[in-house]
Amino acid sequence: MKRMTYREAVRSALREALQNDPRVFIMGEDVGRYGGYYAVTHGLLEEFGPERVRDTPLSEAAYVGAGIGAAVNGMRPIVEVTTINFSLLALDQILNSAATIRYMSGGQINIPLVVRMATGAGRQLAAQHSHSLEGWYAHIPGISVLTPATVADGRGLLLAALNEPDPVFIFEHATLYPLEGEVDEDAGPAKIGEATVRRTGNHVTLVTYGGSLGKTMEAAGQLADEGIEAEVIDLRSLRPLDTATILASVEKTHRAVVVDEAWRTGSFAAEVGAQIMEGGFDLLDWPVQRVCSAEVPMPYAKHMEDAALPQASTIVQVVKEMFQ
Amino acid sequence: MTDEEIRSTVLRLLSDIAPEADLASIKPNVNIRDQLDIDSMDFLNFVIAVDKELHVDIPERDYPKLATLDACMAYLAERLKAAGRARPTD
Amino acid sequence: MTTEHASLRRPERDHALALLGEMLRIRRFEDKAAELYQAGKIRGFLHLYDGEEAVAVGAMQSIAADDSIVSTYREHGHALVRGLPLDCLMAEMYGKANGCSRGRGGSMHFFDASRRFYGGHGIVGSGLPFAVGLAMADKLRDEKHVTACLFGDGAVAEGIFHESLNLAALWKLPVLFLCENNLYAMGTGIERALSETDIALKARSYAIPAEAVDGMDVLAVEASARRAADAVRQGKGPVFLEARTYRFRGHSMADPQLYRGKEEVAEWMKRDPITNFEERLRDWGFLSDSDVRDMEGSISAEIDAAVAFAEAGPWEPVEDLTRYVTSR
Amino acid sequence: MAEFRMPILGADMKAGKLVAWRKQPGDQVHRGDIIADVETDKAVIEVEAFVDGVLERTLVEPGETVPVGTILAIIRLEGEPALAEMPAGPPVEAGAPTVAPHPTVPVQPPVRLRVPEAGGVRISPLARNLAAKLGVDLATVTGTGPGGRIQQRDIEQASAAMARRASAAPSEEVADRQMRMRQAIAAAMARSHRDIPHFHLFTTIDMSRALAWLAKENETRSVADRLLYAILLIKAVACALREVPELNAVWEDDRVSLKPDIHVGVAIVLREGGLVAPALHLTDRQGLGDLMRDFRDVVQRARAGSLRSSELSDPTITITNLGELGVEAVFGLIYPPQVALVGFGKIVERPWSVDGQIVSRPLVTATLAADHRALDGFRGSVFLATIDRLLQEPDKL
Repeated sequence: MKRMTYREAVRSALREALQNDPRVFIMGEDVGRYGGYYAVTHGLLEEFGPERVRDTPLSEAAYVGAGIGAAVNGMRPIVEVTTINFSLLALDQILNSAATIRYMSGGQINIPLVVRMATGAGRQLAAQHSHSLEGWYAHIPGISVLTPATVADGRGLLLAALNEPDPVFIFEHATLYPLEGEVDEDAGPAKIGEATVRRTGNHVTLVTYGGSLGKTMEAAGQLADEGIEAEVIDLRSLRPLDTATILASVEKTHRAVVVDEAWRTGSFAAEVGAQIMEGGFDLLDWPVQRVCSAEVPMPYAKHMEDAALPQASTIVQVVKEMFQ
Repeated sequence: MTDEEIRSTVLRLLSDIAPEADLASIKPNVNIRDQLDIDSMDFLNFVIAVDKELHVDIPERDYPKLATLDACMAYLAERLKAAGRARPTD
Repeated sequence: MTTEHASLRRPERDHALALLGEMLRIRRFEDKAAELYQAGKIRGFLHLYDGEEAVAVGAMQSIAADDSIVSTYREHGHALVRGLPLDCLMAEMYGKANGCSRGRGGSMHFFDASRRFYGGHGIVGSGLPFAVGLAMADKLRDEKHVTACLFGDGAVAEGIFHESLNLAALWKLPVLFLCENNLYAMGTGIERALSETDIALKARSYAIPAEAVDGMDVLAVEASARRAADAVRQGKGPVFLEARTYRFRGHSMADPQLYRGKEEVAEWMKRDPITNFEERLRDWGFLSDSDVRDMEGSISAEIDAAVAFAEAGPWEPVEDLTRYVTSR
Repeated sequence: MAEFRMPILGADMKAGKLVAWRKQPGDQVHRGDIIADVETDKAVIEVEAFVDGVLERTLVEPGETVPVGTILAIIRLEGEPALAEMPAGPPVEAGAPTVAPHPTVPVQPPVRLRVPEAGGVRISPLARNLAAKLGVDLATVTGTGPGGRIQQRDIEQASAAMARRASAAPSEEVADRQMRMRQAIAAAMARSHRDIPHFHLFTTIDMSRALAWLAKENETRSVADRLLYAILLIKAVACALREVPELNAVWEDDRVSLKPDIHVGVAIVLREGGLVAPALHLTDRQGLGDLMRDFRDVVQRARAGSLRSSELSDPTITITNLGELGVEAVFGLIYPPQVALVGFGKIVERPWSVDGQIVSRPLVTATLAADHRALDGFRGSVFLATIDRLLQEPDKL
């Protein structure tokens, strides 16, 4: 095992991909000379040269579309769209090309494309730079949506994405990059579509993903001190969704809370809640609860941003109400 | 095991023997065998259950020390502490 | 490049001192912002204007009170010259409720509807169609207003740039497109981002009159901007100005500036718009040391008062979290 | 004096590594001069000073990583005297913006339907399923959830209460079973009383040797194999029957017929009332350990209501009470068609003369009810004396 940060784990997967597969190249804003908006690609330009670590102009629709074209034509591009906030400029390319062309072409064309982007709030970057829209992407059939929450998954899920014949979108919560953790460098790709139980418990099931895992585990710790054993499920992948693992846990606990940094209405948490209701109705001793962001554009001031975001204390409060 | 855990275990074992007895209203300082209509066979089964669950082998000469619920609790807490497995009530 | 002829004409002394004062005020404001960021008072992102002051000060001379301004996240200079109170900008960067956006926006998102300062737009290029819309409304109501749309060379690579210029030209909308070409889009130099680096030339391809101007010379910018604004005000459609300038600090506070050499920065600093203009004022006998001291004194007093204003400012009450999401 | 602190150089920078000093103590410093290089997650950044003065002293060495806000150096401002000694005290956290205490905004309550007050039972799906499975009548349950919603624990408590009520005041089919048992016992006892000319004998037996032996024997046994003294009584009765076989018989067709095997029946009180007396087969030939296991199994199955009918009809003699009823002596009725019934009172500590000396001894009263048609008093008394003798040599049982 080797201790490294989340950004180093992602970088080690990128380097391994570039070394092992000549079709792989990285494209994105300031991934080269600037060393990466979040310093993930730091050093790769010097090691692999400008052809395979390509700085792009600020043209999101163009370079995502180009990534799609290159993937169709035999390459294995890894496009970094800096943050989910800028990806909105490329949504048409993502939805109407990347996710749809295989189906529209009657199966003739597949698009082996990996797109990475940072996501989430919590760093006082105000409304335009703090979105959590993974749920939008998970709504789209034809693509996979991965949300690595741990250092090991930061590497493992990226390696797995590179084996997929169809587009994979990886969302890295911006607060995770400095996170430290153990990584087994010989471990190959992780498994896509499988949730992981990060903590077992019999009283309530906490379902979450990506940047919210840390807060959820913190809440579980506080609840344990008060005699409530929470089971924490890290989804790791929003599409495909591992509903079986969720229902198996709810069958044991009869109570479920979904923690999701997105806005409550139409959030991915709403989808998880619906699937629990559809698949586990008879198991429920309490309505499924959701802990999401307040439905406001993210304010700049720290105390306002903290109030808008789901916090460990919010999760603890919601769970305790289920045991009044 | 805290006192609370000992108490709930003892009550559960007694309820196995006397299922119809209303354990919630058991008087802690009155003889158990009278309150719950327990004969020597029942009491032996209770002793065997305590041994199986709490790993405390109660010799016959100690039977009188288990006459009431409180006495039984105190006796078991003592034996568990001696075996280094009891915790003060947190 | 049209620089020589404009700067030969000597401005009035008071006007020249005012131009210098405004540029110096921006520079000192950015300096204090950098200091407060490193001390943790200002958080999030901070993009400073050092080196580009001549563009804002020069251009804003021909923008009237009821014209509109659309800016980007590197907006401090634009807001100051537009007249947004310095102390409200400082409080906004602190995230206080007495900030110009109630503490909601921070450094990148100043707004002041009363002064038609329609904000810092954080997504590169996103201000362009916004400005086109403002101008369309003025045109539809026959208002002789100009909408000044400021943006950087990074925006030129965005699709929205081309769509906006075409629309403005097609419908002859009263937009003054002012591109602050500081040669870098974050860490990517213009020659590594644009196949055609002559941005004014690109604008002409949309049948928009366009000229480049030395963005380090406040008088040159002032002259070009006046011509452009007058043309726009006459309703002949949009005009495009490419101010070639340079930023002396990093893209933002966390920028190690690996993409450019120190000599290049040093070279451009020799053309510092403030020190050069100050020299010319001295040559013209307009400026004495005591003038400079007075100017510096009043600016630092204004800034110190602004810091105190921000420090004392109240935090927005958490109960107001959901206010202003919608109008109802 | 001005402090030069580790600057915050990015939205999520918590600490920085001082790479190098670009000014040395004693150097002039002007606002905007580069004073040091600091390394962040991203790379090395040149850090400027924001004051004019002289670098008095550096506090942190290149190569050290320190949290943001740590004092790195002291700068003596123009016109200030040199500093005599260093300011003591730990590096202070940067003037982090004083953040107002922020109460967490209450979680947006989901829109809840106003449930119609009357009628509709508010219940969770799990609770509804559980109620169906456990036969709990929802009308009898009050919900402890919000708005009175019924939850799993409400059903479980209702079901437990039902069970208690059922065993205390048995449900119909339990009541009916008890009634039938009562009728059977009534019929047998009436017939016994009517048809059997009982005669009754009793004797008092010193149990001290038996109990002493038992205490020693139990110490060698694990808890689960521990013996009750009742087993000694049962074995003694069984062995005594070998010597007085007439008691191990039944009266049928107006005559006594001796039984070849000895199956001692043992009367067991049922918790919800009533009595049964199943047989412990071949009682005299079983070791005490096997007998005890047999006895415990029979008691458990009797109380669970799962005795086989043959077990109830096999006994060739019955022992009742075994000291459990708290009385000293029992004069019961024989179970037809058997010809004898043995009763044991509770063991009582009493004065007892041994070799002319009065001592205290644990005594039990053994009684015999016998069918005078099958035997006479004398054989009965031999039987009781044999039991007494056998109990004085417990090791031989």
